Amino acid sequence: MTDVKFEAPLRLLTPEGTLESAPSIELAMPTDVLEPALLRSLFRDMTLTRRVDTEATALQRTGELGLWSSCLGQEAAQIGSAHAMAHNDFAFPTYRESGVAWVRGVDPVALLGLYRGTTHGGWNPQEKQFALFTIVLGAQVLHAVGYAMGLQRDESDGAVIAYFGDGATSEGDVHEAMVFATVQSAPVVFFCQNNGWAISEPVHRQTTVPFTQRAAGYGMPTMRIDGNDVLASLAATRWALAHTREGGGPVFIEAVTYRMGAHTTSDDPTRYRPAGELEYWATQDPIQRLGTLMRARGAADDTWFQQLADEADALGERIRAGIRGVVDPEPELMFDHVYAQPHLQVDRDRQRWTTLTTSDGVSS
Amino acid sequence: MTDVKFEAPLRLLTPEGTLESAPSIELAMPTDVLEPALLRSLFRDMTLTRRVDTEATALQRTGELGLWSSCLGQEAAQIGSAHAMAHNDFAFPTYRESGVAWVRGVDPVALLGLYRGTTHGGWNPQEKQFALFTIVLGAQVLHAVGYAMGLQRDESDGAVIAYFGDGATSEGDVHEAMVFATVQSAPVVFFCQNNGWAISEPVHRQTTVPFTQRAAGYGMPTMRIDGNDVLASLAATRWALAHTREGGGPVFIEAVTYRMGAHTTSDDPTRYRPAGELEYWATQDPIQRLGTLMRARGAADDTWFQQLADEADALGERIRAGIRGVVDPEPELMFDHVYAQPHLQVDRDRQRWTTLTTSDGVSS
Amino acid sequence: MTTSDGAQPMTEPMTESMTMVAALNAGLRAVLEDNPRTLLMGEDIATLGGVFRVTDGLAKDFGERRVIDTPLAEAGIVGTAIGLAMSGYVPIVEIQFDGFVYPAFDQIVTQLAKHHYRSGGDTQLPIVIRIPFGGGIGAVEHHSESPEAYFVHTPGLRVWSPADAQQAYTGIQAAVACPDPIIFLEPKRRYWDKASVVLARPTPAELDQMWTSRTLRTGTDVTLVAYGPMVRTCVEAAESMTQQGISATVIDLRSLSPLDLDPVFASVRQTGRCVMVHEAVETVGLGAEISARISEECFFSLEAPVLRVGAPHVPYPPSRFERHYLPNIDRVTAAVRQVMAL
Amino acid sequence: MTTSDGAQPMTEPMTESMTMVAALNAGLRAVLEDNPRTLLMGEDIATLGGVFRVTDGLAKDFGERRVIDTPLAEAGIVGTAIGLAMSGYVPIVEIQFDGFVYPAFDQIVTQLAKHHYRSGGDTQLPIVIRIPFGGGIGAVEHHSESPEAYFVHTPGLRVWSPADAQQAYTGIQAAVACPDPIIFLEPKRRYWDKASVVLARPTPAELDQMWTSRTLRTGTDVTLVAYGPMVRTCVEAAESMTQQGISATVIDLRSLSPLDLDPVFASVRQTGRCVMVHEAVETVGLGAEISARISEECFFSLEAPVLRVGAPHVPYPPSRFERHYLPNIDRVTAAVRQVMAL
Ligand SMILES: Cc1ncc(C[n+]2csc(CCOP(=O)(O)OP(=O)(O)O)c2C)c(N)n1
Ligand SMILES: Cc1ncc(C[n+]2csc(CCOP(=O)(O)OP(=O)(O)O)c2C)c(N)n1
Ligand SMILES: [Mg+2]
Ligand SMILES: [Mg+2]
Repeated sequence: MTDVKFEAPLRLLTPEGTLESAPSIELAMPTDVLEPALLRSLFRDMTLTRRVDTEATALQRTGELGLWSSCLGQEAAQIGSAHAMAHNDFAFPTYRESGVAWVRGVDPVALLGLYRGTTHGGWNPQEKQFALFTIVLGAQVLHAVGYAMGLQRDESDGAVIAYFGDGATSEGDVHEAMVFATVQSAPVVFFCQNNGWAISEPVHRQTTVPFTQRAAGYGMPTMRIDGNDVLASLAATRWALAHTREGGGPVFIEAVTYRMGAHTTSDDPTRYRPAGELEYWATQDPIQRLGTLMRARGAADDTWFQQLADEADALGERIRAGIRGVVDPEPELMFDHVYAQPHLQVDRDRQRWTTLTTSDGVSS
Repeated sequence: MTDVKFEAPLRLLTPEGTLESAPSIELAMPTDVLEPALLRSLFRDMTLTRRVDTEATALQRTGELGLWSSCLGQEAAQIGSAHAMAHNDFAFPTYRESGVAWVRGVDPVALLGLYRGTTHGGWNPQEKQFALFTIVLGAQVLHAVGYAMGLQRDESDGAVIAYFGDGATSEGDVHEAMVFATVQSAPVVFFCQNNGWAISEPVHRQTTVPFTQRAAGYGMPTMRIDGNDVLASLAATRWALAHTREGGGPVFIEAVTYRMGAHTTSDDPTRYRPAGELEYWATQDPIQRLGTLMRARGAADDTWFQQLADEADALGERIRAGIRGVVDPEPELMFDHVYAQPHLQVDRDRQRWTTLTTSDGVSS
Repeated sequence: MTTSDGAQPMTEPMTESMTMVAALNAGLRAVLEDNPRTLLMGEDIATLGGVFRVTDGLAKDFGERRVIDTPLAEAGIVGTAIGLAMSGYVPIVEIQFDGFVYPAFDQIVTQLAKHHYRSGGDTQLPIVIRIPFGGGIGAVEHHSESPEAYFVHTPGLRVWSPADAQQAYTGIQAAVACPDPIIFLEPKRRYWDKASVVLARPTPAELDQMWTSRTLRTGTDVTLVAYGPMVRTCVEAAESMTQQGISATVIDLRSLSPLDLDPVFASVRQTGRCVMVHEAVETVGLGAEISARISEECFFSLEAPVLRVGAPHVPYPPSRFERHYLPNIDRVTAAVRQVMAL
Repeated sequence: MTTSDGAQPMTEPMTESMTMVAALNAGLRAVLEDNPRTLLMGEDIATLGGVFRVTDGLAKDFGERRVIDTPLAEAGIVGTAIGLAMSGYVPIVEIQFDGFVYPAFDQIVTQLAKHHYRSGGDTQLPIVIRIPFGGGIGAVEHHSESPEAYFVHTPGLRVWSPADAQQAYTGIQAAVACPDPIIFLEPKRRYWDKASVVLARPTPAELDQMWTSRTLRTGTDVTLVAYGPMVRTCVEAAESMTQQGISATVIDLRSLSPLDLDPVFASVRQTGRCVMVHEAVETVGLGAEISARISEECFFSLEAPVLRVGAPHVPYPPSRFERHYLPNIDRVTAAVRQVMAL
């Protein structure tokens, strides 16, 4: 078994923070993308996403959270693609899309409920047009396709993004999702963040060729982009959403990026990460390269960057206070919402539980 | 949704029974393939397979079988590929590979046990190097890959063929099988008989592009052949088995053929088959075209064809007598072989059953 | 189908003798007519009308956007149905046979069953998964299974099974009306049984009623509990037992999740004896649950242990064995005799 | 791991205090050493040594051909394991967490469980599927489930669960030695419990023994039945109840399929009372089966109904709820008090 050969992915913004002199024709630079306001907005969202991440990692260390799955290093893939979405588009995340969640307006404190263990959800998916985090690998990709089939039947101009990782591509559900999407010509963009690893398994445990080749096998357009280039992520996703929205059927994007942190706070990547890999990817940082471009183009000045740093600090403070302020939900709430309508077994079990916890000697 | 576009599949023998003047370079004519003995053997196996089929259909009509799934029209795909197998190769069939079963030496009467309802099996898979029929779509494709991984670990020179239909390609198991096979570089040939239909669903309900394109997406060599050309089927499968045996990893063959009968005897294809389709495919008959070639090349004379017709009649007689001679197994045998070693629940239930059936008034 | 007697006045509900297949077809037609958000999805359900013809003619009348022939991928069917439900549709899914629901098991158990709970009630998934189930029709393997225990054990799912054509007609409409996900198990051996069916649209109260068990027959000696295919078997057993002087109550659970057991308890408190009958394997089957619940609730009324009549701890055997494998009137009667002897 | 005391004479079995994780590792190492046809397969089991480190070091010592990091595809893992078994290997599969076994459910239920039966005994599939299961460790969703009822209900599968490190060490070897497919459920909340483990290779008789239930404590008032994670809970409950003058028998089933219930019946015939404890949802759980069987076999010895202590009919909740959701000493004690009051 050999390493998967990576051809150079499409990019607009180099790791050095300069614009690619000759971006490939497949990936045209959107006209508005160099507007200072947009660049600032992308930079801000990446920076604040990283702050959420840092805070969550710290809160896990101090025991406030049970777990955290960091998206450190993947901010460009997430923020760029999320920025491409229209308001009535709908995204289906894994458990790592805290950047997408941020752009969709999910409050970070609510997001952390899942990792604190107070909720399995945390936000109203319909309201945010953003599904709940899904831990079972690949399951949400089918939901995304079904949702897109719904939009199709509504003759809506909305479209859907399904996020998933390199490892998840091996699951049967992802295959079936691609079969349904192509056959139904559903308005869905498959957005695969290839971050190099599935816990301890490198990409070559899932494939011997680029994921774009596999997706092309279903008969859909594919793009393989530098996932640490927020402009490429935005441009590619915009193209894909427009294409699918106009009835072109599904599109597949592979964003080649890197998981700079551990898989989750429970993981120890030193057991499997080859020497030098992290160092290499540190030179590819998505935030830094955009900052360089912005300074070079005068899109933001020191004051603006300082304000953003202050905003990040305030966000950190708000998250810490928010999480520490979360009280454990009342135990009997665990019986709520198993069904939308009353169910005799739930009612009986709730009744037995209540009797037990209010009777002598039994702590709930 | 439009029909899948079929490029012309590779072929060696035309429907008119002539040799393709310029077979594509991907599919070289094997040197021995025009040996009269081999042609006769292929013709004989296709003819007798068809006879098994005719008899089974008739036996179902008279109530001797509960069901039959005919391979009428698919004889070339099955006999050609099965002839390419070496003795220590292993095949994993669906429920329609009666032609392959014939070549692997499975007695037709034993084969019909499954359809009569006397057994779920009927032959010893290890002995025939031929797995039991598998009804759950796609499940056996993973077994085939696992078996190939076993051969790999044994450093055996055996290889594996996994048979499956066009419809089954949509199942997650087939995807996972291709992922495992490519990543493990397992010696397995995926042999997809695209017979145009999955019960009532035409191929365009499963894909918008040829299946070979999808398989190529995993990074393996693929061939799309005329599945009604037994020489193409033999040559392609030989190439594929040799390639995979030598460590080249999996190969995918799509044999474009047609299910001339109903899906099973329970099915009524007149409810969905478009006018003219059957008539078109009748002109593509695999047996007839080989017969024409053989006569043209003097590979067999009338006497030989007559002897084969007699052999087929004798086979028919043997099958009818065999099936009518099958007595229902003793009821208590249903408790056997649930486990390889004794199991208390089975023992208890057998005991209760015996008590009940031997006590008064209760017919077993 | 619903217009055989055009002369009847509108106020009188139409009644027709029909098979369970026809009743299901009429029920599905009713929900497709009444609710434009309903969809049918499955393998071979559109052009062919389903291998059992339950959806016959519906694609023609409601179009291929609402009656969808899907790819052959059960996880895909249930998974995309979940997405469709999230987007506001009411998918009614057909799994072609009991034995082919397992590729969809993950989507059913980890996604469908849990989503309302996970979302704190924000997202309802009103999906009905129709599955022809059970044996007795001489089918090949994987076509005769009784998977209900898996689903009843899974919180978040409802499970329902009709015993006759009328139940099927009303039950499928109750299932579609319910905002929770439902596994709807159709006893295929009863598909062709005819019964008189009132074809009026059920009232809300009638729909609610479908979530309760129903007592088909009241007796004094023993309580027979069944659902789906075994209801008829139990009724016939009860009738034949009258000749032996045994008087049996027969209760059809209908809803397997939730289980409405109060009528069962009430009956057992009177009879003191109970036999639970199902086709499924006994080990950790529904009979075990009913037995345990009856013990818990009626312990001091019981004259004998609750006995279970189900399949032995053996996979569904080749069809030539099935009459020995499946519960039948004789086995029910034998179990009744056994409890009566105690 | 197995050589902490090299000085011990060969005839004396080595004994070491170790966690269940270490005991499983030692047991797997033993089978890899003894049988060259054994293989380990799973996600993250080779380089990482498994997310719980159960397979730590085994890839290094036995090579990547025998300890395989598979693609992320559970149906694929079990399906290819079936093929490997057909080719003569003995695959020991790891499913990373209980909640991720469902994508493999079809391969387990329709293929693995039935193959020996279908082949009339021609083909054995000696596959062990290891699954860390159960709750109590504060994990996110899908990481705390108890799926055993699904498997015990399925003829053709064996199901086994160790309660402590010694059981785990011997049990995993018994599972590998058995020619039938086995779901091997490892109680993850007990992974880090230490116990003294005799590290000798088990004798054939000791391996056989693992398929029986074992009585950990004999009492006169009530019989507590449990397995896996709840065994320790029941032992602790029994100990604490002695102060209240209640004397309890505790039986560890170990094998969930087959169920060896004779020791349970014998005990219940003496105590007249039984409480069955498991983490899984009660509805159609193992407790229902145990209750039904005890009724069937010990009806006239019972002083009170068998009570079940399990999870309510609710999906596994967010972890901040789990101490309210899971059985614990207090709930066991309350159930015992309840049966004692009858
Ligand atoms: C069906 C299923 N199997 C296994 C797991 C355990 N698991 C959680 S994350 C993970 C790795 C996923 O890798 P990838 O898809 O590349 O996403 P990433 O974590 O790198 O973002 C695994 C194996 C799971 N959550 N679901
Ligand atoms: C998992 C599963 N789902 C559904 C079925 C029911 N079924 C049996 S055969 C069949 C069509 C299969 O079509 P294809 O794979 O093209 O094979 P063919 O019958 O044409 O040879 C279906 C849907 C099944 N056997 N297994
Ligand atoms: Mg990854
Ligand atoms: Mg086909």
